[in-house]
Amino acid sequence: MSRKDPDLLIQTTPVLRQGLTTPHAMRDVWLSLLPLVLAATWFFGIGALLLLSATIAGALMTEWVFTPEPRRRDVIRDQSGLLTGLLLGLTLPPGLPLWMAFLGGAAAIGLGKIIWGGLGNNLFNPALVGRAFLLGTFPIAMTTWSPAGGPGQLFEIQGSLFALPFQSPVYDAVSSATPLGLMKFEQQSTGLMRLMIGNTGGSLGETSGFLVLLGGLFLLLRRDFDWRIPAAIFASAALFSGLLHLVDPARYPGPLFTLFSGSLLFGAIYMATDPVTSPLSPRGAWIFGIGIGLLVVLIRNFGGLPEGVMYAILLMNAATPLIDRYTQPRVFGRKAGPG
Amino acid sequence: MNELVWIFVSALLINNFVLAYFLGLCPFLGVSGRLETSFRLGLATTFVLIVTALCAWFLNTYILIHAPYLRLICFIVVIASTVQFIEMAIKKLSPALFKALGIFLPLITTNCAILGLAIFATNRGYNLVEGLIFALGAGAGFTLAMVLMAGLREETELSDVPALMQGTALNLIIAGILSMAFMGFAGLFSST
Amino acid sequence: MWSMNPIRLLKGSFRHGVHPEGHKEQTADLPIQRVPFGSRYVMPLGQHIGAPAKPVVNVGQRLHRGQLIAEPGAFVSTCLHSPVTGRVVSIGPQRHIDGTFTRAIEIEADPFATQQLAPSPGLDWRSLDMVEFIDQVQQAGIVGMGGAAFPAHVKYSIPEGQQIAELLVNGAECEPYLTNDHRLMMERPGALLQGVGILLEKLGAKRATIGVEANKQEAIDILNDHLGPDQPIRVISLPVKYPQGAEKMLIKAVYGKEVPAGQLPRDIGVAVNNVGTVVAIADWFESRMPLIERVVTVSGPGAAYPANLIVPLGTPVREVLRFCGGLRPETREVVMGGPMMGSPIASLDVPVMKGTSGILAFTDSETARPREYPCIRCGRCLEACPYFLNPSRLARLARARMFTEMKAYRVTDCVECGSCTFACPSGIPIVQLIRAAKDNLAHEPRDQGAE
Amino acid sequence: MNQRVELPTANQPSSTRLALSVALAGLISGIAIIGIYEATLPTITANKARQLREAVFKVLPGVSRMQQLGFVDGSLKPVDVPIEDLTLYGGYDNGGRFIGYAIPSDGPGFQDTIALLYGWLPREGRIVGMEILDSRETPGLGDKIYKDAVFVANFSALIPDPDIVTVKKGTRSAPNEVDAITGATISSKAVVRIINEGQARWRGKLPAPGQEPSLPDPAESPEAGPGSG
Amino acid sequence: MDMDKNLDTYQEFVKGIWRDNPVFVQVLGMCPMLAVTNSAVNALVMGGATLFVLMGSSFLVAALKQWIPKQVRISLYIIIIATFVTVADYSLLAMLPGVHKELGAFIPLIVANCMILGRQEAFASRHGIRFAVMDAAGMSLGFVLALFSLGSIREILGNGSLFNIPLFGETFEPWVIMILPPGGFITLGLILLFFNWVAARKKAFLEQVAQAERESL
Repeated sequence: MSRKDPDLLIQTTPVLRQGLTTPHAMRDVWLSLLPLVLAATWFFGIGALLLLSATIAGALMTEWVFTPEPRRRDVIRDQSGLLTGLLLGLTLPPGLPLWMAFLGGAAAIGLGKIIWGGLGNNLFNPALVGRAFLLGTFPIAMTTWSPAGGPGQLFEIQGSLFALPFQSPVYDAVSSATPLGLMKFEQQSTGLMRLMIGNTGGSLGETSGFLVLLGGLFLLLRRDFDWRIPAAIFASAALFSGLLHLVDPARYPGPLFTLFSGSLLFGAIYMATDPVTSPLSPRGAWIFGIGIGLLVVLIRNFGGLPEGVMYAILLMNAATPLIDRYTQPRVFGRKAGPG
Repeated sequence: MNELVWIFVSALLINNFVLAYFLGLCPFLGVSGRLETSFRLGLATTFVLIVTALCAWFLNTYILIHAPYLRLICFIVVIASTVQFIEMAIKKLSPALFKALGIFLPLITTNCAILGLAIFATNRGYNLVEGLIFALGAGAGFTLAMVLMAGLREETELSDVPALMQGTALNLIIAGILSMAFMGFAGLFSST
Repeated sequence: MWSMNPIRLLKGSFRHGVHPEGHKEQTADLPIQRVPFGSRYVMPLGQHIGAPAKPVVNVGQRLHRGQLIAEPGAFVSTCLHSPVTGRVVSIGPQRHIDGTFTRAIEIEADPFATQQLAPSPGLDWRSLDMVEFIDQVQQAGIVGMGGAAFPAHVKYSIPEGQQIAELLVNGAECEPYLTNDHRLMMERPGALLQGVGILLEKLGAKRATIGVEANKQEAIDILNDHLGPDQPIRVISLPVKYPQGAEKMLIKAVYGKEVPAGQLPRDIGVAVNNVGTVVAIADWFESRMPLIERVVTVSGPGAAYPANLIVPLGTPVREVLRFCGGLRPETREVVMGGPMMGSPIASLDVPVMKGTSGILAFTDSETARPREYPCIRCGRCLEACPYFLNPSRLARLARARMFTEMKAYRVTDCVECGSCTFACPSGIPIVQLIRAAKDNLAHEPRDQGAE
Repeated sequence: MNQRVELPTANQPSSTRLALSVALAGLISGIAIIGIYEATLPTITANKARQLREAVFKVLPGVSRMQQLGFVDGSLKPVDVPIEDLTLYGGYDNGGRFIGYAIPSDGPGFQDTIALLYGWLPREGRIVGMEILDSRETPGLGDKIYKDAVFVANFSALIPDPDIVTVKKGTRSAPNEVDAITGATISSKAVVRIINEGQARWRGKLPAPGQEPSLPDPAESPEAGPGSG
Repeated sequence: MDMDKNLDTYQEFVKGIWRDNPVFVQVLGMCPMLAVTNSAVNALVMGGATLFVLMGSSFLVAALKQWIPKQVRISLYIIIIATFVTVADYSLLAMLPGVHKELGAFIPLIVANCMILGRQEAFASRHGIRFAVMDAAGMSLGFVLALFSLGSIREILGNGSLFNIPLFGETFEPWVIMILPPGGFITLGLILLFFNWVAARKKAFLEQVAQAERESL
């Protein structure tokens, strides 16, 4: 034998792997969010960037502090904490004090992720846990919307952002209302064009329907999410709001307004599709999406709050283990699924 | 009619017995480990709640109106004996149902949701129909919370929950997040 | 008797599955070459599924090529024949593919023998009855050549009351890199069709279908050219997808029918055979050659000169590799079989066996395990699993060591095709976890009331 | 706790004894309960009456005496025991002259039932005050329906004809309009709706102005009849 | 009772406050624990009522244990407890009507607090009056402590005050959720987490000590 045998590895098959990895998928998501970040800056000034930095800092610092040493590098590397902070930031009102945003980021990771055992184990969407915590904690600050400005105000930062920790913010501008608030409390509709462009009051990232859809399209083409979930949400929200609209057009907004106002698009594309907290099976995804659409229409039209997307998604997150359990795919060659 | 819908929805979602009134926490934290068990306990509790609502109305209308100070002692004695009686009756009439619910019935006696329902229904002056709807909503709300909780807890068994979090600490925080999610129902059907 | 679902026929495949890169171009155009005879051959007694064979020769005994050296140890077992003319050196433990030792017959080839089989007119298979036919298949030592090495005669033993309507010949060869079936179909279409004819008649099937994945168009064309005008044989081109070669997947792809869990293809009237098996049948009945050699693809980034080879059984992998230029120095792992379901070998001394379809050498770039991230329940494994299992959940249960609960999720239905591990973006070794769990379940004492 | 003390089976008590001991316990407990009830009843009644009186006086400025009235057999009469849904309080000045009604009403709010009392001057067709008796509205937001003096002041001069409506804060322009609380629109609307419901419930049941029940005996103390809580 | 011999009055008193704390360690009495702790005053009043009921019934049960037939003991305990609760209910209604209104139905619900019945069954019915009362006092003080700590955390953060005295001035932004139901669940969860952490630290410390001792031998 002229050559020595190589040291052979004994690793069980399959040897081959599909190229895609989890950090790739995460990177896709934040890439698709970049236009929204730019739009938020355009509409609400560079304060938007400060706010996003605050949530991201809150998220990453919490993650760093509460993750035991050997896993720290991994949890930063998988980018999910960054993404949670970014997503949370995009759902906040533009004038929210930075300390609240930071606290929200910390709550999102602390309550939404760390206590569950980290990425993949959490059962509620961390960003939405953070937002629900903020909305419950600071209901006034979380529902005070500053009006969308223009490029002229790009470098004006709202004073309320710099409220000292634990202190109430003082708002310098007259607050505006979101299209949903206008609809619910003053029966004023907002034109579809404005909803698509996004120069309305609302959370940083949710106002521009067009850009949200664009990001969704990108993720769809990259196959980064289960298209069934947004599809089911849109279909059921459109259907139920359409039915209500037929009953009383004056009182209930039509499907288009329902779809393009508030955070429905943003929630459906970026929050509901979080794979960790949504059902695994296709049938489960449909049920999950339909449930969200139904709850959104229910809360918006019959509830006390103008917006219900966050709560709808959290509630369906809670139901996800049950959905998963009862929508196990039918095993090949068997009459029914397991479970 | 509208009033009844609100009573039901309020007890089911807005003021869920477990998640907003903190009633029935012992079984909620103790028995919600398995989905099957939780669902059955929920059903059994709903049944007892409805019977309790009936008894409470009867007591209120015919006895306590003359002796309001006996309210608590009457309720507790009546609930305990009703549960006993139901247990015996089910055992005799439907052994299958007894097998399904039987072991939970004694647990229900010490469930403060039952006494809470009777007291709330009295304080609010519900009539018979309202009381029954209230009981139905409360029972359904209890079952809903139990089942959701059980589903989530079964899932956490497969997770790497940090050792410090395991057990009641995690369950309480799950309940907190659930309770936060249920805040979304605030104001439901009240703004007509 | 056969009602076929037109939609399934249109789709022409099973659901789910994955699309690994084929890598077949390295060997697809290389004609089958014969490996010269060497000096030492090792025939493990348990190279098929079922009981090991029992040696019928003694140490020192002289053998001629094709001579029976071991007889079946049970019904589910088969014969072994000497691959060469030579002498029994030892009967005892020899290194097995997983590094353990197994009983084998070691044969030293006679360097002066011609190694030719005595010419034979074949066997008049038409005159055989079913029992005799099955006995003949067992005598020939024929097993499923796709990789599982399940004794073929067992498959042909149709219980009373069942009837085979369809013969399905598996030419899918869905594993990447492998081209041995591809070349066999191209180079020995006559033998293949002959074997199909024998099986059609003996099994009483009405029709035969040869299912070939579309990336082997040449093979399809050649087979079609060789088909007579009114033979009840058709060749179907199937979309390329892994694991189409798994027999239940192939049945689903061709007929649109699912074999119920726990049942065999014959329960729905189908007999499935690999092309290699069918050719082996033809060889036995036409020229009395038992299963003593097979076609093996040597390929992979670590192989210096990829090739398709006819290798006498028992040839050490080292000899096969030496024939085609050896391994590149960067080789890290050698797999016997396909890259998805094959077995890594611990030593180059292990012999080629009846089920060895390929010898694949991989380098660091393939074998480096991806960094593992937590499962984010993306569902790609569900979309990959051809059995519609929930691999994500199975892996989580396996990690939590909740093996009994895994039964409720039908872990026992898993065929370990590895599609889940292939698809997992988090780099979780799902199928490996499932294998370990199944091992655990198999060895645990039977607990009462489980399932 | 596995250190259970086993009672000897010989002195297994008879069921009569069991029943007797339970009955005895019940009796003693009953006596104790009646005792505490009797002991605290005057204070409790006084507390309740005081709370009620304070609320009534608050929603009806200028009133110093009150009386519980119920709608019985088609007319409004002084009652001792409240009639469900159809009880209100008449408010009188020092001289026993009728001034207005304090009307209790309740209904669903944002979180839970809101119970309130509002003052209604039938002769002027005006609402002159509103007091929240019970609510579980969100602290910091919905609880402004009683904590926000500006909102409460809305109800000191309202003409509910047609029904009261809420308008966006700062846009109040008509006498039947109420400025909503920013951020707590639902709670504000609930208060208005509950008052409107109270008005609707009593529409046609109140006697014509000038024929209100008078205080039966001007000398009687204001806390006639136990409060309804 | 002879088993009282190896009991120590002080130990029986102290155990309920920390080692066997009914809330933090035994996870009992959750309903009142969470429902009434949105302010320190409510928590203290609730704790006081519970203390009264538990001590009273433990005393009675321990005193009367010879005359309580085993078969109906649970019913009798419940009657005794319900009587004390009713007494507490009416007394509070008379003395502190404002707090009573906020506590609402949760005063009568003390009856269903499993901690109280549990102490009767597990302790008072088996021990002498002195120890029963000590145990009850310790347990209820532990309960009060738990209620008070949760109540004050929630009030401080949720309202910026303690005992209704503002702590941080006008511009403090209250964390409203703390006085809402989710805040109760989450705060208690975090307190339990803290207890687990302390227990884990203590265990690690003791192990270290044991290790050091083994090595020094």
